[in-house]
Amino acid sequence: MAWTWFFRLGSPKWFYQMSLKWQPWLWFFAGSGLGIGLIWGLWIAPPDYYQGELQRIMYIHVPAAYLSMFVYVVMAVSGAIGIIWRMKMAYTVSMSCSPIGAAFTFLALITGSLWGKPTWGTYWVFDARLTAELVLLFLYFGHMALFNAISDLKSADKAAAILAIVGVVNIPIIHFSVEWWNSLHQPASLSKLEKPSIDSSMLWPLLIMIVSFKVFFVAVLLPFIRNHILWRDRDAQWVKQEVESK
Amino acid sequence: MYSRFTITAQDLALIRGDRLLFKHCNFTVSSGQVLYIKGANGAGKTSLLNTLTGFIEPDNGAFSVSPENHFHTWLTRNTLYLGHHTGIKSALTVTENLAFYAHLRGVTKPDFTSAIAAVGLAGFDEQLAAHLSQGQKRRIALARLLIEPVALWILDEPLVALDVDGQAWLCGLIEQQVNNGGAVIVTSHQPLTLNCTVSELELAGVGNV
Amino acid sequence: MYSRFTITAQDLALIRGDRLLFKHCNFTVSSGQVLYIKGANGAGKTSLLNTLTGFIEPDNGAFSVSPENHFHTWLTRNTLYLGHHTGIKSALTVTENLAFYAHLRGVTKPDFTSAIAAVGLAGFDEQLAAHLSQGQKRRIALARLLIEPVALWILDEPLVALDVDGQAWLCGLIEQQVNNGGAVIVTSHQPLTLNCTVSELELAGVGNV
Amino acid sequence: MFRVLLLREIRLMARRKSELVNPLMFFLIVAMLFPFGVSPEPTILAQLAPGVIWVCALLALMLSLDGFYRDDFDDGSLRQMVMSGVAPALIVLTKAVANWLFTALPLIIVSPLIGVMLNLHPSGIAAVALTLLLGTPAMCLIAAIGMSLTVGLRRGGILLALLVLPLYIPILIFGAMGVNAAAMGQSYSGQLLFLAAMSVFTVSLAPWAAGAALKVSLGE
Amino acid sequence: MFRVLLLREIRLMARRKSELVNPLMFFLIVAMLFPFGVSPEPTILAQLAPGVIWVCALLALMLSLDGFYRDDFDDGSLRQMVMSGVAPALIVLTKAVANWLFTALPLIIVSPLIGVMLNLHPSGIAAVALTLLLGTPAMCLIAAIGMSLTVGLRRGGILLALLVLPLYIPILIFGAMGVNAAAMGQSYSGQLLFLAAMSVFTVSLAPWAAGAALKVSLGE
Ligand code: HEM
Ligand SMILES: Nc1ncnc2c1ncn2[C@@H]1O[C@H](COP(=O)(O)OP(=O)(O)OP(=O)(O)O)[C@@H](O)[C@H]1O
Ligand SMILES: Nc1ncnc2c1ncn2[C@@H]1O[C@H](COP(=O)(O)OP(=O)(O)OP(=O)(O)O)[C@@H](O)[C@H]1O
Ligand SMILES: [Mg+2]
Ligand SMILES: [Mg+2]
Repeated sequence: MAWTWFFRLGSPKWFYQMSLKWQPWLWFFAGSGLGIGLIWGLWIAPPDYYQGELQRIMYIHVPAAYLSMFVYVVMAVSGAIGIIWRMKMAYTVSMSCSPIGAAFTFLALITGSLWGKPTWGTYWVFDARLTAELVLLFLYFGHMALFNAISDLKSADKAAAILAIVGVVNIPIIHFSVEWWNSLHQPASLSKLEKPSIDSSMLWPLLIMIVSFKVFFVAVLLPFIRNHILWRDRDAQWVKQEVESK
Repeated sequence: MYSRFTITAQDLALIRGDRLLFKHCNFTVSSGQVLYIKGANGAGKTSLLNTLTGFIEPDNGAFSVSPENHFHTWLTRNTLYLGHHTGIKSALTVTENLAFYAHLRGVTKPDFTSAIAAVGLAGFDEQLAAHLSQGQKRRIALARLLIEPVALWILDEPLVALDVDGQAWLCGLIEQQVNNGGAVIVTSHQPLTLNCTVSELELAGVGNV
Repeated sequence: MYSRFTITAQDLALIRGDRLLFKHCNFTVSSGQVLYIKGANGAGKTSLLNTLTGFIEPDNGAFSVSPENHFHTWLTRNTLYLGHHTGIKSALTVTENLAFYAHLRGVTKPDFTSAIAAVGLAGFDEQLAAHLSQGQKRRIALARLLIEPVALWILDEPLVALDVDGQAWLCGLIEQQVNNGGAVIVTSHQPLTLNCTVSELELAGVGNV
Repeated sequence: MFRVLLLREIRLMARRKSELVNPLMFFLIVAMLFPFGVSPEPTILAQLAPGVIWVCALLALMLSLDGFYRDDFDDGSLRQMVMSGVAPALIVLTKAVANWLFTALPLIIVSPLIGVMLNLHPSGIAAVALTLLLGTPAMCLIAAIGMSLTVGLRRGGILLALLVLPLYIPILIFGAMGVNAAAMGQSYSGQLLFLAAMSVFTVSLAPWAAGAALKVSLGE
Repeated sequence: MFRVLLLREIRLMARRKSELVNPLMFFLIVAMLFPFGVSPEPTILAQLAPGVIWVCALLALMLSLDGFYRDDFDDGSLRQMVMSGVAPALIVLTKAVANWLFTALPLIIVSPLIGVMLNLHPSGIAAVALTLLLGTPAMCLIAAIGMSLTVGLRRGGILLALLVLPLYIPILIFGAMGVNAAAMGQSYSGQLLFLAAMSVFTVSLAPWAAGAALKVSLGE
């Protein structure tokens, strides 16, 4: 069956053991990608015509901001898979996403405000995109809080997944807010349809950073998932053996 | 008389917290039968009823009902479930409480007065449920059994808080339901004296996972 | 052994809503006695216990306790009252629940493990009360009877939700308390099989005011 | 079915008429706190008014919600309704409608009064009621989702706030913006349109999400 | 006795650590609503900040209170405590202390952060925390009275607000005035003194009133 891989993914034990094998490769790709991107972006790429060296925050800010949204979508989609196909692993993935997503959202907010001080003259303005990004942070917090508040694991999984799915409406709001409202924030500079409005000497390191942030996310996600699996199946025989063997 | 039906539970298993409550649990209930679920405190009786009514997902196994196809729609149409919390609103009077559920069920011309008298609450029709005693509150819920004509009753410890007369009355009512071609699934720690065929299901408690 | 005492209720009357629940109600309970309050649903048993514990003021009459003077201070020091709501917190474990009340009561060196085992909850010591069944929750409350050495137990339907073994065990415990020189005031719709002197108080229901 | 459910809500509300007044009182008192806390200066108040009115309405609405579900959950009524074959989405919708009728509507009606008290420019007074009228349905329905998720939890109240308030922010922004625009004599039909769109959007989607959530909460 | 009661509250709170965070979140989110609702203009925000911070802290405190009593009432714990010979006034005092420790203290700690976000003048930042530190004990104890009166009622939450908020007004006025004075570089020791006096006064009297009220509520 073409679907067996999908259901095998659904087995916590199988996933646990496989992910241990993938882990070194992920760290390798994430590490080298981040290394190349950072060196290129922070030292080799030219400073911006208007903003000078300051603009180098971009190589952190933009990937972090993209990732904060990407993680949310991953979280919601895996929650939906959990509800539709009743897959325990999908819930595990969903729950492992929220702390990581919150961290990247926080990073995007911090780098954004650090960037905002010199460019806009203030750390924080109540502008549409910034607000929506903040709402995203609250959504991550809400997701974690709701899961922790419900003692029954099966219910907690489903409730958190529903919340994640409902919160997806915020993602297009973040993205399109700059077009719908006139705001201080930069409009989209990377677009698939038109030629990017950004010079290729900056584009390449940025693209490398964006991709390696995503790989980095997956690399960080796996240990979170493994932890969650161990916690969830803490009474299962294989978990006890696994823990003892360490 | 209700149309004939048979409910089948196949190979159920349920884990709550870190305890396996039951596994390989099979039973059938048909029209005209009483299923008496027994077991010590914590054996999993209430949990089993909750899987039956769909509020808890079993970790294995499934239910089916024989002349129909979709178990859950059949269930919501043909079942009355009374557990520890009976869904009687303190802020409504006895009659209003009963009328609400009768309307939801679409009962035509329900006779509240006689049902209320039958459960021993005559004269309390217009009293707020809040102002009744523990046993009287449970009697309001039991009056629903008289008003709503459903084939399957699921009763989780229905004798609790009833006085001696009330207990005897309820046992009689269960017999009557069975004679009418209905079915009753019941748990109770108090002796049920029933003059009809009762099949028993003993939950022994399986222990840790 | 508890020091001897006698509680007297004199000429009690109570009106709730527009119903006179009882009047000219007199009784005494002394060390070594069981007072079994009987009556149909809504007769006023719970209300009578609430007047005794001071949560409702009677419309007539008063309580007194014989070797002491102030009834209410005596009561709070020497009584354990278990009603429908048992004061067991879902968010605490079994042991924590018991420890709290034991500390309030100032019990020195309470033995929780054996009390918990005695009520049939061995192995559940560190479980949250929320994760227990209806009957198991009541058993936690009953474990307090073993831990807190008080002379008077007031038990409002203590057999409710207990399985057959639990019921027999509790009856034995009541006998033991009486033999130790304590006293028990109890209501129950389930038969109490006690091997000791039981005085009965029947509330017949007086009717409207 | 919907009629039966709504009738029950109305009857329950009629039993405790004082609870009709409570959210109103809350609205009034919290709105009054601002002159004390910030400044009683009329010009400053006028500036504050749109935001304060909207924030207070939003809080009053959210807080009144708690009782709408929790009572029915605690006494087992919600389960009984589901077991009687009522779709969870319908239950949620009824609750939201009742919440709107009993809480939002009175708030909308007194909101111009608060506008006057906070010295809002006369041209903004009608806008207060109008924006609330179009924005509150969305708020009731979003709150219904949060409530369905948290109803099984003791002390869910403040968790509810955490879940729901972030989602209210866009509505709040547009509502207050609309009042502000009106107070300055500008057109505010754009904002009204947005609020109406939000309400239509949530009315059509939120009951399903909330119904699913309710099912989950009942399961525990 | 007090130690046993307080330990229990601490243990219960430790079981649900997330509830420590929730009032904080509420505080943060509601405070954030004002910039959206009123105006994101930094100078206007700075003007608003003292009042908004105080009003939000006050609401967060009051709302978190509900769970502190209602749980114990519903499951019969309050009655059991009274029947074990604990004075109702002591129960109330413990609850108020716990409420202060778990809700007020975290609020006080993050309040400077909100001051910064709302662009409060730096010289006012310390005053925010200081005025809250002195004012919150009085607020916790006043709320305890209200809570004791309403604990037996379902949906008491918003009624509680009605009873309690008017009594908070003097505290609010002096608190916000203190912060305002500090932000303008003036001395605010007078306001601090008043807040401290209020707190001492309520600590010595409120437990008795609340204890009596609790007795009444338990009676029903
Ligand atoms: C706290 C402040 C800030 C926040 C919360 C924030 C948030 C975000 C978010 C969420 C995105 C992704 C948007 C999307 O994919 O649709 C983004 C992208 C971006 N941000 Fe920021 N930002 C902040 C400040 C700034 C500042 C000050 C600048 C520069 C002046 C800036 C420049 C950019 C750029 C160039 C992009 C990529 C634009 C695109 O391709 O869509 N941001 N920011
Ligand atoms: N809160 C109340 N307000 C007004 N009247 C009440 C209230 N509670 C009970 N009553 C009245 O008091 C009567 C007796 O109630 P009580 O709870 O004392 O009965 P009981 O003997 O304990 O019955 P049960 O066996 O059902 O527990 C009720 O029938 C009712 O009329
Ligand atoms: N909410 C819950 N979360 C986790 N575990 C639970 C929960 N409720 C019950 N359990 C577990 O399931 C077991 C069985 O509970 P259940 O309520 O089904 O028992 P029961 O047979 O109905 O007992 P009783 O006769 O006391 O009503 C309990 O012993 C407990 O270990
Ligand atoms: Mg049970
Ligand atoms: Mg009773």
